[in-house]
Amino acid sequence: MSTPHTIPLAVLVDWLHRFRDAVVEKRDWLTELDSAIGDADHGANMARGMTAAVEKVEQTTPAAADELFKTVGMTLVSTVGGASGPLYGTLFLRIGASLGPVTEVEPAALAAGLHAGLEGVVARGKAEAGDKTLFDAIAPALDALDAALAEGRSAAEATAAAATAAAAGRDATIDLVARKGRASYLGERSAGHMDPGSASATLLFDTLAAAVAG
Amino acid sequence: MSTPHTIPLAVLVDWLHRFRDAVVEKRDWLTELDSAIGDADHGANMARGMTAAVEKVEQTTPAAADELFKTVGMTLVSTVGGASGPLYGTLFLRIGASLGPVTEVEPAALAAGLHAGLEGVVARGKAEAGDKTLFDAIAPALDALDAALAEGRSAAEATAAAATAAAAGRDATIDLVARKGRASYLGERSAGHMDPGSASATLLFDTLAAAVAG
Amino acid sequence: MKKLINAPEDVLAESLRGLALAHPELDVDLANRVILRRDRKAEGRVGLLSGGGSGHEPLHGGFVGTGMLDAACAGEVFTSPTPDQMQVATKAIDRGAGVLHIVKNYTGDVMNFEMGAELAAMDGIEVRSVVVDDDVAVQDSLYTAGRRGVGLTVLLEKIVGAAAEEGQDLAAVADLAARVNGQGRSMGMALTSCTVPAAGKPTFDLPDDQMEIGIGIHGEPGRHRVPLAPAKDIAAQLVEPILADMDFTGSPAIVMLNGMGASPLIELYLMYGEVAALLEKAGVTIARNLVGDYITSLDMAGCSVTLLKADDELIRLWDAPVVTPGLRWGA
Amino acid sequence: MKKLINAPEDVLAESLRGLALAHPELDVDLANRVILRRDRKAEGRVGLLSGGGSGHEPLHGGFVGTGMLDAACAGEVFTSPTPDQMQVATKAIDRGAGVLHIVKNYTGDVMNFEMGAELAAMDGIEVRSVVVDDDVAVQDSLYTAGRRGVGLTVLLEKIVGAAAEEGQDLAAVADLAARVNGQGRSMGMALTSCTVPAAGKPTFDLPDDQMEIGIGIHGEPGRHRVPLAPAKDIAAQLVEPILADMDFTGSPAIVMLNGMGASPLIELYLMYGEVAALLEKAGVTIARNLVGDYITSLDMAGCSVTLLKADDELIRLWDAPVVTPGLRWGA
Ligand SMILES: Nc1ncnc2c1ncn2[C@@H]1O[C@H](COP(=O)(O)OP(=O)(O)O)[C@@H](O)[C@H]1O
Ligand SMILES: Nc1ncnc2c1ncn2[C@@H]1O[C@H](COP(=O)(O)OP(=O)(O)O)[C@@H](O)[C@H]1O
Ligand SMILES: [Mg+2]
Ligand SMILES: [Mg+2]
Ligand SMILES: [Mg+2]
Ligand SMILES: [Mg+2]
Repeated sequence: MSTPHTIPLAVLVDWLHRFRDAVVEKRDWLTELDSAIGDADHGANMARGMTAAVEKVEQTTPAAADELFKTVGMTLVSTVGGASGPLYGTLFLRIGASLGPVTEVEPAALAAGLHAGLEGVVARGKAEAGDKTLFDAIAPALDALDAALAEGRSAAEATAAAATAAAAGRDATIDLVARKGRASYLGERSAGHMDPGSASATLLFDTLAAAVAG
Repeated sequence: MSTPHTIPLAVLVDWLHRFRDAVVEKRDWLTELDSAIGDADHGANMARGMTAAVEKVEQTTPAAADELFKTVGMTLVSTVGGASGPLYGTLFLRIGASLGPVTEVEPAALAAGLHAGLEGVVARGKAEAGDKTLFDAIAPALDALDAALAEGRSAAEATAAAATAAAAGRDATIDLVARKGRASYLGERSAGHMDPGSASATLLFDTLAAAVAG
Repeated sequence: MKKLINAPEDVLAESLRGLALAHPELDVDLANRVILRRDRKAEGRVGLLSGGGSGHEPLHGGFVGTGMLDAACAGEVFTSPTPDQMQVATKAIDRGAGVLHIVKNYTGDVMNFEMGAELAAMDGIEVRSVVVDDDVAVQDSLYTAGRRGVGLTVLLEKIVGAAAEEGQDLAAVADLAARVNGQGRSMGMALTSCTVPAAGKPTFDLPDDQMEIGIGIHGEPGRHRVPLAPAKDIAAQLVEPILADMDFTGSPAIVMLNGMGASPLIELYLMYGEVAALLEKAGVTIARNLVGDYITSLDMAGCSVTLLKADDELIRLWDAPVVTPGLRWGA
Repeated sequence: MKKLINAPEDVLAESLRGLALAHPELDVDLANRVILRRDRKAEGRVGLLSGGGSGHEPLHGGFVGTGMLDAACAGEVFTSPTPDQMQVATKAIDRGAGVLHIVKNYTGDVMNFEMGAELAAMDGIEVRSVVVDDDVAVQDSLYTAGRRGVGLTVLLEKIVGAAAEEGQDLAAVADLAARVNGQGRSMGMALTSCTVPAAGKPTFDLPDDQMEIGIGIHGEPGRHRVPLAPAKDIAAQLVEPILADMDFTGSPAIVMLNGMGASPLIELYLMYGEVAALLEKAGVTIARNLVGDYITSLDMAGCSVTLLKADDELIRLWDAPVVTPGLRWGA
């Protein structure tokens, strides 16, 4: 039975739909960010991957959270390629593994799942704080989420705080000199541009907050 | 001994210098004309060829008209290539053969030499009036030259009339649809553009008139 | 103008120097701008000479070698080489059996090669010529310069080169060349103009939403300017005029999808897929193909299609070994 | 955007279709986007797999064939292929002796190939990998993604391909790959940006009087933007950082002057002449060379230089027969 504070599976599915819509809508912007310091494909990559992932979810209608995120993660791994495919793929695969076969999720469990996801990203990509990657949006978002939940805030409030922190982390990537990913080849020239992966990761938290808010 | 009406060898040499200067100076214009309906090399071709020809003349200082024009003709044939190399080359070779080993030239003999040159051009290139080639500047120029000489006009007057007629012939190529040379590939699209070869041929008569006028 | 060059007037000489350094198996006469095979043919074999303006690389110098050309004369960019280059080259490659001149049908090339052949004849060398004129974009007529010589030149040089290599005599080689020329047709298009180094700017302006159909290989504008179209439509605009000009059904065809110089291979393969699909629908059987940059127009983006109506004999000659910088197989 | 394509999202599939039609000797798995040799290697021979984003043609699909790769996985334009493509390809080419993955050092390629190798290991196939990182434009460091893999990939695939073809075992082939990678360096430059089809416009703006030095092969801007310069200076800006990074004297070198896709061959030969002259002056002996488009960046104008410090053994493997669409000799 769902308590007022738990997040039902339908909301998680809605999150993924919203994330798909967001990366499709912001596709050109993500690509433009990637043109400045990368190879102009991040928008296409995320749009292609999330479109396929949501299609797969619609076809298979996973019955539990683990299956839902595994489906998304596997589809991203097998349709995206590039850096974002394995990274976002691993993120979702680990979220699924952490949540397990549940049909509703406590906010703290979701936070734990996201932490597991970020650990997966780090295991794959070895990024650290300040390397100018999607880590720099996700890590502060999770800190904010944890803090809000620890203060007893609602899931809606906590995910909104996470989204705000993600955006701040994303904006802070502008001044950074990249040390990981394609932007690192530019050396000092990478400074002054927003990291595209941190931008798509912020959309992930924006849409989570929107889905939870309903 | 030179009579007031004959043209000394030095004037013929001066003509060739002036023609070289003219095609070098108008090089970009000739190339621009050739860009519109050809392959953008007529200016480079004429400048390269006449620069080499005049250099050769300066090195070898031919003692008579036949040698002078043979030197120019041979140098054009061996340095220009393209359509203009054999055509201008043949023109000068035939002029030289027609004039013979003289050191001064009667206006009528020069006209006969130019006619022989044009016949050579036609023998090589099979152009007819209205084909939109250098023929369309040279032929009317020679008609005007003949007429003026027949009227008893001076060499200076007659060559000036020839230059005027060449320019008129050149301008008349604008409306023509090309049937010979590279512009013919454009079919109807060749109309509306001046033929580059008729433009360089007009410079040939301009500089002849200027050299004769002294 | 953005090019990997020094001074425009040095482009040809410096490019030939690089060719010579890159291909020690070639004997590049830098003074005369003639590219020759280092290991000459045996006595009694027919020599094959081609040449033309530069800017079409790998044509012609890149097709000098075993099984193809014995020599090529390089003119200035888009400018026919001169008769004395042809004289030098003809003399160098004559092995007592005469020399075939392979000439693309342009007024300048034809006139210069004619004079070159006259000079060679004065040296006592028997010269025959074939004038390639395969471009269906240009209407053929007795009263004009006729059709241009374009992509078919590559196929002809390969096939006739194999015949000369195996010892066919001058008459046979010249007849074969004429036969190949009669059985091939081409059509080209441009997405962009090229830039002649000495001119310093594009030969023509082409808006972003337009393309030129029926271009040659000298950066000249085409027969018509039409709106930019998808590859599928472009393929149709190239294939249809070729098939309208000649029937290619009933015999195996050799097909070339040629890049004009600045179109990347990923696009050329895509175009080949479209062209092959159209040909299949039209009942044309493709026996052999070439996809890539073989006869280019400097830095022009675009492509051309060439079809040659073949038979067992032409295919046999096509498959014969060839070792040149631009085409290589069988050895 | 002016390209010979239909819809941007179909470029890869349609280009692979054309490749398959043009090269019946290849077995193109259109569903999985894997290009394979049709005549597989004999049992007991090591398989060679490479792959990466598309847009670098002929790399990698054009290097599949006898004496080079057994298969290549094609990703979307500039996007690494996915682990399941690598799994399918690895399985298809394993002849019981294991498979070497040749990976260019990009985060995406490395991660996807790692996952692909994990999947192949689950299928019971022994996989070794070499990560090519030859681009001296990028500073190597433990704390960054390291140097990019660029032109050396071509040379490595050829040499290691010959070793696998002649029956060397997986350990030997992998060691050889590591050795070649350690001995090669590259540096590239761009006159223009390329345009990714899905992006629809140039990746970066580059004024008419500027060029980018130290670019990779994905249309990314380079290490610095400098004024446009003559070929001679460009050659120096490419050769000097390579020679500063590694000593190439004392051993024969294999040199590649590679075009980025839109620079015509006349310019590439000219650049090769400049590069060869600089190398000679620096005491580097060129034993073998390649000039042309081998690892491109869509329609980018520009070039790159690759040097490989060789020895008799590497030269022997280099000279061994190779039959692929992109490189062919000796057969
Ligand atoms: N090692 C890494 N760890 C975490 N994130 C990374 C790493 N490398 C790259 N990224 C992220 O991936 C984003 C680029 O993704 P994308 O453009 O889709 O792939 P690619 O770089 O292969 O073209 C970067 O903006 C960055 O945020
Ligand atoms: N058959 C011909 N007879 C006379 N003049 C010709 C003929 N063909 C071309 N021309 C002239 O040559 C000019 C072009 O010369 P040029 O550009 O130097 O050579 P190409 O056409 O080989 O590039 C044309 O403008 C035309 O006047
Ligand atoms: Mg990217
Ligand atoms: Mg011209
Ligand atoms: Mg010309
Ligand atoms: Mg990418």
